[in-house]
Amino acid sequence: MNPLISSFLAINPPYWVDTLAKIGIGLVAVLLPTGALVYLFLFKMMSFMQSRLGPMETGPYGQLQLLAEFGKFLQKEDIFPSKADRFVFAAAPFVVLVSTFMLVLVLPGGPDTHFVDLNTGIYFAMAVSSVSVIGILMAGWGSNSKYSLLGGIRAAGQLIAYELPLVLSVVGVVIMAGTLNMKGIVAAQADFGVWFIIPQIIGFFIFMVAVQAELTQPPFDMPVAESELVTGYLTEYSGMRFLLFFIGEFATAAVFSAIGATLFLGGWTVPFVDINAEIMDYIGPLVLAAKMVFIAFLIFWFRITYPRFREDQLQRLAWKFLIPLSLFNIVVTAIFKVVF
Amino acid sequence: MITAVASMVSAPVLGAVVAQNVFFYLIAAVMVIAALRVVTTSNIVHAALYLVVVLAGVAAQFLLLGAEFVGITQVLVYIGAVIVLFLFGIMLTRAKVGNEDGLDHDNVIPAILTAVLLVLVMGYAVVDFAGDEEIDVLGNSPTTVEQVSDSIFSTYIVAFEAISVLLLAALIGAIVVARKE
Amino acid sequence: MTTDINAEFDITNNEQLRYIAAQAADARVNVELETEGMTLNIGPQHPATHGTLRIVARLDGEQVISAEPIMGYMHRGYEKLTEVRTYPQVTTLINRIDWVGSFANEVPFILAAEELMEVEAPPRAQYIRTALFEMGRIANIMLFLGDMAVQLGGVTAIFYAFRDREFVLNQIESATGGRFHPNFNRIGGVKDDLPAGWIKETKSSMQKVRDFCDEMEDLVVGNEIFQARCRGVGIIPADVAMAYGLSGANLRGSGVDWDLRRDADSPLAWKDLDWKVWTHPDGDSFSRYWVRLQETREATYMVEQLLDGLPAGPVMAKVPRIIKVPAGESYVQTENPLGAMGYYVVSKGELTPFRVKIRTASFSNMSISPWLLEGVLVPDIATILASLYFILGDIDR
Amino acid sequence: MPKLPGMLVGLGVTAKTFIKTVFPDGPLAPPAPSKGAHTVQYPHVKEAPPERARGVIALHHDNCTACMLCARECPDWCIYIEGHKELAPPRRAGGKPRQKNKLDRFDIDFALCMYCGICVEVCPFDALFWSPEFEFSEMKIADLLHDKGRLADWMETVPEYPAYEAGAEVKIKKLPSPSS
Amino acid sequence: MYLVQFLLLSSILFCIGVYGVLARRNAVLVLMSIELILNAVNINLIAFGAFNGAQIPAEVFALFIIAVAAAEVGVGLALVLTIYRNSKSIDLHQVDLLKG
Repeated sequence: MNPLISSFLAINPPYWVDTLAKIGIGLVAVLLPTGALVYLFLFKMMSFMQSRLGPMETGPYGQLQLLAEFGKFLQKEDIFPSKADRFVFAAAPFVVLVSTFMLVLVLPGGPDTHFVDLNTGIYFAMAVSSVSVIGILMAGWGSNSKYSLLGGIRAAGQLIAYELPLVLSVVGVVIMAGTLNMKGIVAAQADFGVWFIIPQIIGFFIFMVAVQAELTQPPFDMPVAESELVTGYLTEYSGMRFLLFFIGEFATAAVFSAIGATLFLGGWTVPFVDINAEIMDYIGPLVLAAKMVFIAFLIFWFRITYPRFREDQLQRLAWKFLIPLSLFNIVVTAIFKVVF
Repeated sequence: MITAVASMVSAPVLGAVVAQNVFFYLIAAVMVIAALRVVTTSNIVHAALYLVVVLAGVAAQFLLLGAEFVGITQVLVYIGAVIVLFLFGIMLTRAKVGNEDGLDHDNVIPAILTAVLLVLVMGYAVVDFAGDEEIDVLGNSPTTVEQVSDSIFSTYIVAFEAISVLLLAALIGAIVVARKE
Repeated sequence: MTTDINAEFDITNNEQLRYIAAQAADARVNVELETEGMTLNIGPQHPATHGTLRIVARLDGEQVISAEPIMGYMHRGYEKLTEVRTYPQVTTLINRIDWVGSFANEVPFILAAEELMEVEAPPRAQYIRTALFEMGRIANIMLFLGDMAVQLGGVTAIFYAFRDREFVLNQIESATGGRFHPNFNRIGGVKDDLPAGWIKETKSSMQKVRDFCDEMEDLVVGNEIFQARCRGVGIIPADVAMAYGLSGANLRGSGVDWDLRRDADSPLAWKDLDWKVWTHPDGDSFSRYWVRLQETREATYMVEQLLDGLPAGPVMAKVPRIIKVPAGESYVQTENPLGAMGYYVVSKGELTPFRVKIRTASFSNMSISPWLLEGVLVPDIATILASLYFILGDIDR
Repeated sequence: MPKLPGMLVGLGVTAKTFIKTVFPDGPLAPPAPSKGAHTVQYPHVKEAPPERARGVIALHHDNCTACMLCARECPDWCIYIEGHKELAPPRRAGGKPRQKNKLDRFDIDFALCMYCGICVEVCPFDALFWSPEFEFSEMKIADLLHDKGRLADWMETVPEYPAYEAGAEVKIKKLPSPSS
Repeated sequence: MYLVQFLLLSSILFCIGVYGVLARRNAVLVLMSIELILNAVNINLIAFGAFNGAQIPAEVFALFIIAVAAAEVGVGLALVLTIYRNSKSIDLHQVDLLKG
């Protein structure tokens, strides 16, 4: 019943202790990969790809740069534009963050290592990921700035447009696995023999494109396009609230990478090891983290290399290319599922 | 929060019923207050955001009743799509920050009277009809997606097809109406 | 029914007026969903304007109805300042006009003054001038090649541009002493001869520039997203380009084969070189980028030819120590990195010029923007402004 | 061979730069990004500017006669000179005492200076020199006014004039010997 | 838990929705009030389903209602946009072209 604690400590704590422990572990599970991604990819890989070193002064190889940035943002003034809608403006980053934190809940790290084992795991993830749109619209509208409003509306249009290919790309995996449960999907990949990235390569491609768009990373970063809208819906934010948006963005990148790893790269499993072995509860999260880093590497590689689309081109790509392709993928997958 | 509730639903732990009642009243209170703000606030965007609270509360109530799939669909469709559509509509027509006049009719007394009378009549009827009927939530096994989908694609297949056609018609209709000649 | 227009439209009826206004707006912009209009101030502080330029854009949705550039936030009054500076001092000021390709700013002024004084720099000086002129062009346009990508969201190109531009700037610095403000031209020649080993290093840095151009072709030009963003955006037909007085790569990007290095009679060494003027017939943002990329590569070959054929001899003609330019007037323009730049120098025979009129390329190039920005989308503003490639100092001087 | 999509080629460019930066000595050698990167960790590592670089102006006292030519030719008039005449002992024994311009004040305001080099160029007595030294930023703008002594200190950092490229007809100048 | 809890909550939400439909004159706000009414109905359905043990049909119906509501909002907002375009206002008082 209380798998997280009971499996590690062999005790059966009361419900509230387990919940508190889950919240604490959830915080760590979101913030630690986020920091790792920012350091690894945004600070270091991006720098190396641009022939420079990145942060080097804070700590060995700049490892403490993130803490320094954190401290810097904390001590900045929390500026409210004078005609902003204060409540909406203040609440927006939290809405985005809540969406991110709820995403991580359904991720399984091992046969018994999970927060909740929802029957409708991946469906839940898709649903709560769409909540962040509200936060972004709130930020865009509440700032009472034209750049913010344009950015917010762009973001919302983009997120709606890419929600659909994202969900549809997952459908192929769900058809193959025959379940919406995340653990079930992992188990199905173990049963199938190869990870779903091989049979679902089209789905993986659509998933990666859609995730890139969901995260508003280049080439889909029009909502925060610096050369057009200054920084879009983030224009008026400063200090703590900007930091929350920042964490939200990279935490979502981490979580989506982990979801991608679970759906397409076999989650916590490693080849030739029984997926239900006791040991997987302990090394499973690490395996998942490694796979997550691989997918995040792809995401950030695209981010660093590509220029951005225009808004209408993005919509055209989503509606005229990705959605038909994903429908085709679903049909083909379904036919194979029925025939074989 | 919702997942905590959800895990309780599947948990035959002593005291879960008490916790469920506590959560019900908490969520219900928030929902009623938010719903009142939806119909009384003088800021359209605030109304839409309060509506988000109500809809999230509805989703939570669904989870409390063990309807996991419907609850998540509620989040996906309502919060992810319908509210965003609302906000889009508001921002496309007017995006003023701050309160606006003229959102209400000049004379709201009849409306208040209607609503209060209605709630009194319905409340009486409801209490009279189901005063002490208990829902055995813990006795019901939570429904799975398989059950729902089996039901949709066998018993309710005609209704499902009709809904599909309706959605398609609505899609085309919305485009035709909103498009400029 | 009689057609009395005043009877049909009651100008005191607000609803009718609103309807008429709405219809007029419809006629102006053809959009699918009509929404509230919006005035967007792009600048004076905005990443797309790289400087203090302000563009007042009237938007309908994301479409620009009208855009008006407002210049002059950075006006420094160089034309007036030159009237109280002696001729050698003027050189110091004017290489701050287009600050990224600054060597080229000095040359037309010096040529104009030389024309008035009837001196001509010795051939070695002309070769050195031309080589540094072309290196200034390379340093300038490399920045554009990276910056345009960054305006379109690709952050990496600008880092490559700055990385490899450094090699060129180092060479300019080791020859002239100044990275950005060389102040190397003198009336009658150049200040100093080249230091030993400079030619070899410059050739290797030219090779690095060519590598950079290849990299840009792979990273930016070949990228489908970049092409989708640039092709067909901001098309300037050749006749419009000429009517607005565009020059430089903006003109050649519209297919007009006009280059002052070849077409004007200049004492500089271009006439001795074997090179090609690149043009592109499309006239869109992509063709402007492409033309500049080719010109950069062409310029590296020109520098190598100049260094190979560097004649021996002095670098300074005989000029008096105190320069007094005889009375008269002259106008010289050269093909600068940004386009045609000209100095109209009027002298009354004193230590200082009587009047200097500076024709800068960016000012004319910018003047087409209201025509060009009408009806484009907001993201295309960044594309078009970047592809026109203006330097704020060159606009406002 | 069919042409690769441009987007893949672009990914290749960044990947190549990544490898070149992290493994400057080939993929088998241990990674050394600080060698492969083109940037320099400034306060720890300093770039050597070329000899001709116009960093800061150095003053050789002995040569200066306070003739004010530099102060007059300066485009933004950032040089301040004060001097007085005094009698120096005669060069030959028994000769008349010479009249000499003695330098009281020689300040350059580097907050105003445009680093154009006209003063160095016009100095008829070779008293001013360019030094490539560039680290003289100050917290207060007033401290950027370098006085006579500070300008003289820069003399140590002035490099010898470099040789010229083949075919040059300009004479290589010599630095004055350090003043006693 | 008692059935009446859910029924009372749903009837309160329903009446708030009715009040909104009657009292508001902004078209978007009226649409929102209709959403409140639909959600009240959905709570009722699920509660009765849980009460009767007929969860599956109740859930299916709730899903259908959600789908219909989405379609309704889509068409409704399209209409609002058209009204706005024609009269530059979404005040339902001004939309009286049919009044004659």
